[in-house]
Amino acid sequence: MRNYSALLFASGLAFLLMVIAWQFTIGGAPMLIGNAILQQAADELGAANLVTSVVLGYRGIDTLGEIAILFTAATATSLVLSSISGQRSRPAPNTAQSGTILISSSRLLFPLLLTLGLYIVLHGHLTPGGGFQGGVILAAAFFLPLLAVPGHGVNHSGLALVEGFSGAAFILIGIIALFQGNAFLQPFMGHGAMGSLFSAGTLPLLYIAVGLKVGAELSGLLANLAEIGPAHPVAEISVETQSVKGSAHQ
Amino acid sequence: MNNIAFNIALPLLAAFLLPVIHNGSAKASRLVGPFVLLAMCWFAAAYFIFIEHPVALALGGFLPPLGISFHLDQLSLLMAVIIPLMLLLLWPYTNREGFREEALLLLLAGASSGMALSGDLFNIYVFYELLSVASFGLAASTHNGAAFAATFRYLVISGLGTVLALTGIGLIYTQTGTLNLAHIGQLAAQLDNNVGLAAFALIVLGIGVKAEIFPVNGWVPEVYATAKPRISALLAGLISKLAVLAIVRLLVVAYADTDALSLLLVLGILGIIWGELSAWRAKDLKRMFAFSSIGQLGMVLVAFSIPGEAGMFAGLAMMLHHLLVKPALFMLTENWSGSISSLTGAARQSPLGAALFILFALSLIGVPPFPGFWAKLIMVTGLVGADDSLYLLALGILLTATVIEANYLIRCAIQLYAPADENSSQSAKHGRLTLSISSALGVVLIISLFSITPLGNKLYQIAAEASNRSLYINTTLSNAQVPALRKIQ
Amino acid sequence: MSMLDTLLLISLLTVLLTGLGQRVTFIGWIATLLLTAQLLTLLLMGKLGYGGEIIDASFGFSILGQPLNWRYDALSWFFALITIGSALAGSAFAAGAWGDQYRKEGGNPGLLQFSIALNVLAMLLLLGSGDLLSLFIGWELVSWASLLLMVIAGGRASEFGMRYIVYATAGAMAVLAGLAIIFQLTGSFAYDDLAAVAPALNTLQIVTLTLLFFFGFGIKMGLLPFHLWQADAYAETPGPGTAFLGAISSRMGLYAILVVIIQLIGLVRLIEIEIPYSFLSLRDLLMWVAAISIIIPTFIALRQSDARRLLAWHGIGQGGYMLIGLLVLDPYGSAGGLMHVFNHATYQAALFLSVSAVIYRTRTSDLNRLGGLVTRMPLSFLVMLIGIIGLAGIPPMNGFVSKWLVYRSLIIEGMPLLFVASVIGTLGTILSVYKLIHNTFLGQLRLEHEHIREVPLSMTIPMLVLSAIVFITGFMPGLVLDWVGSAQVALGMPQLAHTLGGVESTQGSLDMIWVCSVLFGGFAVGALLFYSGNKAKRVHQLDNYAGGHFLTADVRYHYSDNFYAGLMHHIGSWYRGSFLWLESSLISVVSSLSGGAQLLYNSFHPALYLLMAITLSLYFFIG
Amino acid sequence: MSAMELHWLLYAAAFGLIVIGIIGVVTLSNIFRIVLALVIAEAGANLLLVIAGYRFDAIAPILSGSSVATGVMVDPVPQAMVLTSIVIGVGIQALALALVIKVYQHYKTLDLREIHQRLMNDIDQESGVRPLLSPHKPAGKRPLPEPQTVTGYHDIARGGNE
Repeated sequence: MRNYSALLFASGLAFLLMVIAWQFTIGGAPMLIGNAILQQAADELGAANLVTSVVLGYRGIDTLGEIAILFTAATATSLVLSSISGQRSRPAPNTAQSGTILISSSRLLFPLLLTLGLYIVLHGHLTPGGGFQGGVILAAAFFLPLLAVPGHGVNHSGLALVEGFSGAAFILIGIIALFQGNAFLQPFMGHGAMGSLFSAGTLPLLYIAVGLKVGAELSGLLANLAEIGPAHPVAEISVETQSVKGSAHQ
Repeated sequence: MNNIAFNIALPLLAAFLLPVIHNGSAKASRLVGPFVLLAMCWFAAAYFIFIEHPVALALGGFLPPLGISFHLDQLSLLMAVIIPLMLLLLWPYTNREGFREEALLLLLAGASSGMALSGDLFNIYVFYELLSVASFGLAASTHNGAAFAATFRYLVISGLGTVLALTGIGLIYTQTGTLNLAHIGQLAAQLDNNVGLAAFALIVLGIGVKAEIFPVNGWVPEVYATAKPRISALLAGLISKLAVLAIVRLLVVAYADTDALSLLLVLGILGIIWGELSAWRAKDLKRMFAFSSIGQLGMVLVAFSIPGEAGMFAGLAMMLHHLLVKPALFMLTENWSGSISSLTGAARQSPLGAALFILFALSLIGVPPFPGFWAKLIMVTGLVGADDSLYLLALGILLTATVIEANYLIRCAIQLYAPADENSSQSAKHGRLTLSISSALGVVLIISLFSITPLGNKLYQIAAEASNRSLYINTTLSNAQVPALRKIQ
Repeated sequence: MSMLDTLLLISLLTVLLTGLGQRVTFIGWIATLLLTAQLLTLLLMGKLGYGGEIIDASFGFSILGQPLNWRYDALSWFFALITIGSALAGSAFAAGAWGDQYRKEGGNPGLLQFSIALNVLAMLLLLGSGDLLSLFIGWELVSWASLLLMVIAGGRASEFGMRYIVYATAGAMAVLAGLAIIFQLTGSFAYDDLAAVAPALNTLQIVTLTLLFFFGFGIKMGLLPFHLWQADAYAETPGPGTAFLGAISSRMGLYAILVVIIQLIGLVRLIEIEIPYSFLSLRDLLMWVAAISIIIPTFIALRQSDARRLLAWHGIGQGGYMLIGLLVLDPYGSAGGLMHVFNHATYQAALFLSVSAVIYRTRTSDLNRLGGLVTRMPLSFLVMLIGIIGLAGIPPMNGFVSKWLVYRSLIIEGMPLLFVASVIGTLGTILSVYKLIHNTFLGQLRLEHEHIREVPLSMTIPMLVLSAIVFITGFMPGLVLDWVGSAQVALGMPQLAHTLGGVESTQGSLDMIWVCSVLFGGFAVGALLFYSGNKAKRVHQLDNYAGGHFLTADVRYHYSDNFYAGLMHHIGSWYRGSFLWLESSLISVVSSLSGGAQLLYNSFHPALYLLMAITLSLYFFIG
Repeated sequence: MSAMELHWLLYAAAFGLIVIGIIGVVTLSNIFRIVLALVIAEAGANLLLVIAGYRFDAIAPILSGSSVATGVMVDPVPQAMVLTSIVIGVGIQALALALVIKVYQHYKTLDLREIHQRLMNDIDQESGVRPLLSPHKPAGKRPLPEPQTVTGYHDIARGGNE
């Protein structure tokens, strides 16, 4: 019954959304500010990647909010996952099940991923990519050992330091801009040569902060989720999923 | 030395560093939060008092509509002052559990300030999300199964709401090609069509999840029943108002003369009916207040849907009154969490608590001469003045709902003063902190009772400014300033 | 600083002192003293009662641009006199022995005095209101202050208080809606603006406003069908409080109707408005509501077996007389209605106090468990006797005069059906007050009451003073008619020409001094015959015979259970409790709606409603 | 494929994803799958944002060397927005998963229906209100509720008037 009404309303929604789509002007949106940014961004910010100009320049506050959301999610997650006593049953590293190949290749991949991640972070203002993308790769680098060896410890206090200071660095760069006589988060330190590594003022610095922040947050998040412990293994959940699926047909 | 960006930057910075400070010195970390909130309060108040407004500040140094601008008029600055004050009041001073909750509260403070001040649609959305995530964490901080389940359900509704709001923003962007509210307002003619209105509906229902708009408020009773009273007070009192304000801004600037008003009106009417009826039958205080706050927010929505200044005035009056009363009532549930029938004789154990309950209940019902009455009077005259049969229907429903509200609130009050029997719970005494929070709000209520006229005049001025669409657009698009650090004389 | 300021200040002082001195044992006397001071201040303003200038309060507020003013005219003064007088009687009654016993039983006499003082203050503010907004504020203050008085007894009283406040809020909300409409029409809450605009209003607006205000204010009067709350709530209030509430509180509705509907909107407009498909005008409809409010509560009173409830039901019925008289809009009717407010307050307070005295001694007000107290409590008996004669509207007490005026005006104005209705009401009144006095004071004395005594002086004096007023104003109604005449002038109605003894007019005259002289002459002849015969022999009250048989004291021969069984055999089937049924079905409707509303929040899938809402609101715009 | 057809396809895909996601959230009862459905819906919204800035035959907004655009570029603003909203989505999903795990730890089930039932019972119990009888039939392996007297319904009938 519930499913039928849900489907009914959802099909109504789909129909209405299609009606909306029908009324769009063909050929894309007006791009009012988009065009203006395409014209001005290079002069104002000196970053070859215009998306970066938008992310860190024109909409820098959004980005601040965004890393704050990641931080909030990580904090909330650890708040949720921490039991009241503060004790977390961290399992001992279990290398027996992993096997040599897995462990060695994860060790092999670690520096590669680290390098790639840093590269992408550093070239965020020049090429596709940037702090977020690079940060995710960094997180993957740190998460890989955890996948290979369940129970592999993660240095949470270290992560907290990185999290805190990279986020603080982002804001502090913004505040320094203020003391330079600019607006909050306004890029400064000159434009440099367009397309070179040291260009676009503080944008690369901001991106480094973002990259570190995202990397630390994500690895923290993933590690938190992974450390729930063997008392409640993922396997059990998936078994339960099966049985629920079975009962749904009854 | 002042810059409104500090109101965002400082709490976020403090939250980022709080774990680090906590590792260093737990005691120092406990001081950070209140200090930052005080500073925020000062910055906002300084803008309110010393600096000419309304003004639009291009926060990142890029003039609107390209960059993000903050719109500082009396309304947004008022909210920016109220937010840290409210958080200071509801701060977990006796919290021994750790720094995470404090960090979340700081993030909440930053996000709320951002939502109140921002003049950019997507920026509002980002802060709204920040606010959501922080509130999920806070709602789950009770650490029991019920709280987790309730928060999960809250998160699912909220997440879908996010998707809808994002879709709405996308639609607006496809129609206008801009994100700045003032710029959108300038292009409002392009939005007065199916697509534009659909975008409005999507945003209203998306953000409305936090604003407890009917019917997307299924999470309200369960979250408020499981969260700590402090958190419920914060969510019902402050956060819901910010979401409402975001909707109202969009309404005033871009959809002032469209069907959007009637959508809000209809949703508001339904909210009143549903909320008050449900509250009538609630058997414990927490859920009663939860339902009643749904009803109250319905009233706020109805008030805002009155066209013109009258609507803004009525809406602000109702909103600020609820902002004051509901947190106090929620705080009183701290030790009155049992069923209402077990509260028999609780007035003996906590006489001040019971007296405060009566005070706030009377004001909520709208008994003269309490401030709630004046808010309701403004709203009622506004509704009659709108001169439309739908608004008269809303008036009838509002008044009937008040009768129902009086019924359940006074029923509780009488229960509190009834002689104790074997049913009554043994520990209905309030903690000192709880009582002082509620008393502080009570004192504010009583002070405002004696200064209704200046408050009303000020509020009318604020409302007139906030409902002035061309002023908003001109301020942002013609007079935006790049805010360097500035000294206050 | 005007006299009005002084009055309100003393009243405020009374509230503060009684509020602070809850634990002081002689708080009752302080309250009595302060109320006396209020009465004196009011008497110093006595020129108002004889056509003096309106007295303005020197303070005034302006809230949100709306001025709030207070002023007293003859009408306010008249009502204020009754208010303070009945409060003083109640307060004095409660101050002495009654209060001590109340405290011993776990009550808090200080709280009672505080509530009475608070009620007085609220009513004085309401009576002085100089614009609609202050009228509404005063109205709400009175409503909530009486709630306090009703619920202080606890227990069942709070249940009835709860019911009261729901009715009262509903009424207040109707008034609020009316106010908002007026504000929309005139742009202010001032009386003058409304009076200026009223003639230009169209029929729909008049009807809407009248019905809203009549509903709102009528609830407080207990007009049908909103009468259910009153008797229970009043009856459960502690004795002196009941006297006060019964005497004046429900008259506040009448006062507001007088000011808003009769004075400002204008009765003439109501007479012009015909109700489609009927012979009635809007005014006639209101009069019939009043008439039905006389008959039904009176006959409900007939069935009560609790003395307080019986009286409380009569309070509703007598309100109908006042309203009907005022709605006639001729000198006789309006004078009768206004005078009845005064008269009713005096005898109703006396009656309630006398019942309280009985309760004080016997601990019960159950009419089936009393009887024969006349020899034990002769003064209380006297008070009740005078009171019920007044209530029934029989000469020589004051109730007769006012009812006579109302009847007279109904006859003069050619409303025979309403006249018959009022007379039927009086019939029921006579029957039920006889039940009251018979079952309480006459008949067989119960054994357990053999040793009780008259109540102490602190209680008898207020009762006796009230009874004296009942008699004197019946003997010389001109005293009250002076004030009533001024009030009529203040309301803009034609004044009734009167003398000290009554009315002297070509349309009908009444001289109570003559009536009383004849009546007492008759009594004197009877007494002469009785005492000259000297055949009476005094026996003990329990020394009884019936049919030659000696009756022991424990045999029940007193006919009090199922009183009026014969009458009830005929009219009993008319008592259907339809209004109770209406009320409970309303509660059930709200309850089931509420259950339905909660279903939404018990739905196990949180997001389904979001989906529905989004689809429907998109359809709202696109479809 | 013409520009028009492509646009249509893209919008249809975006709205389709949103609708599919919403249907998933509303009809599924396994809370883990609900989270996944939410992800799908979010993907749809993000796609909508991206195509809001899309132009047929345009290039990515990255300048090569010179500070002047060499051809038609797509709108960079929606791209930045999508970047933001993706990250927001990640945060919410992580939190959702943490909650799923916690809920599972406490209630030992992933069935939304049962979780809701338990949640309501817990709330009722904590607030000292007698839980009402379940309006749903028992499903799956759920243990039957404790036998209860029907007096619970009298409470409803009397409603708030007690």
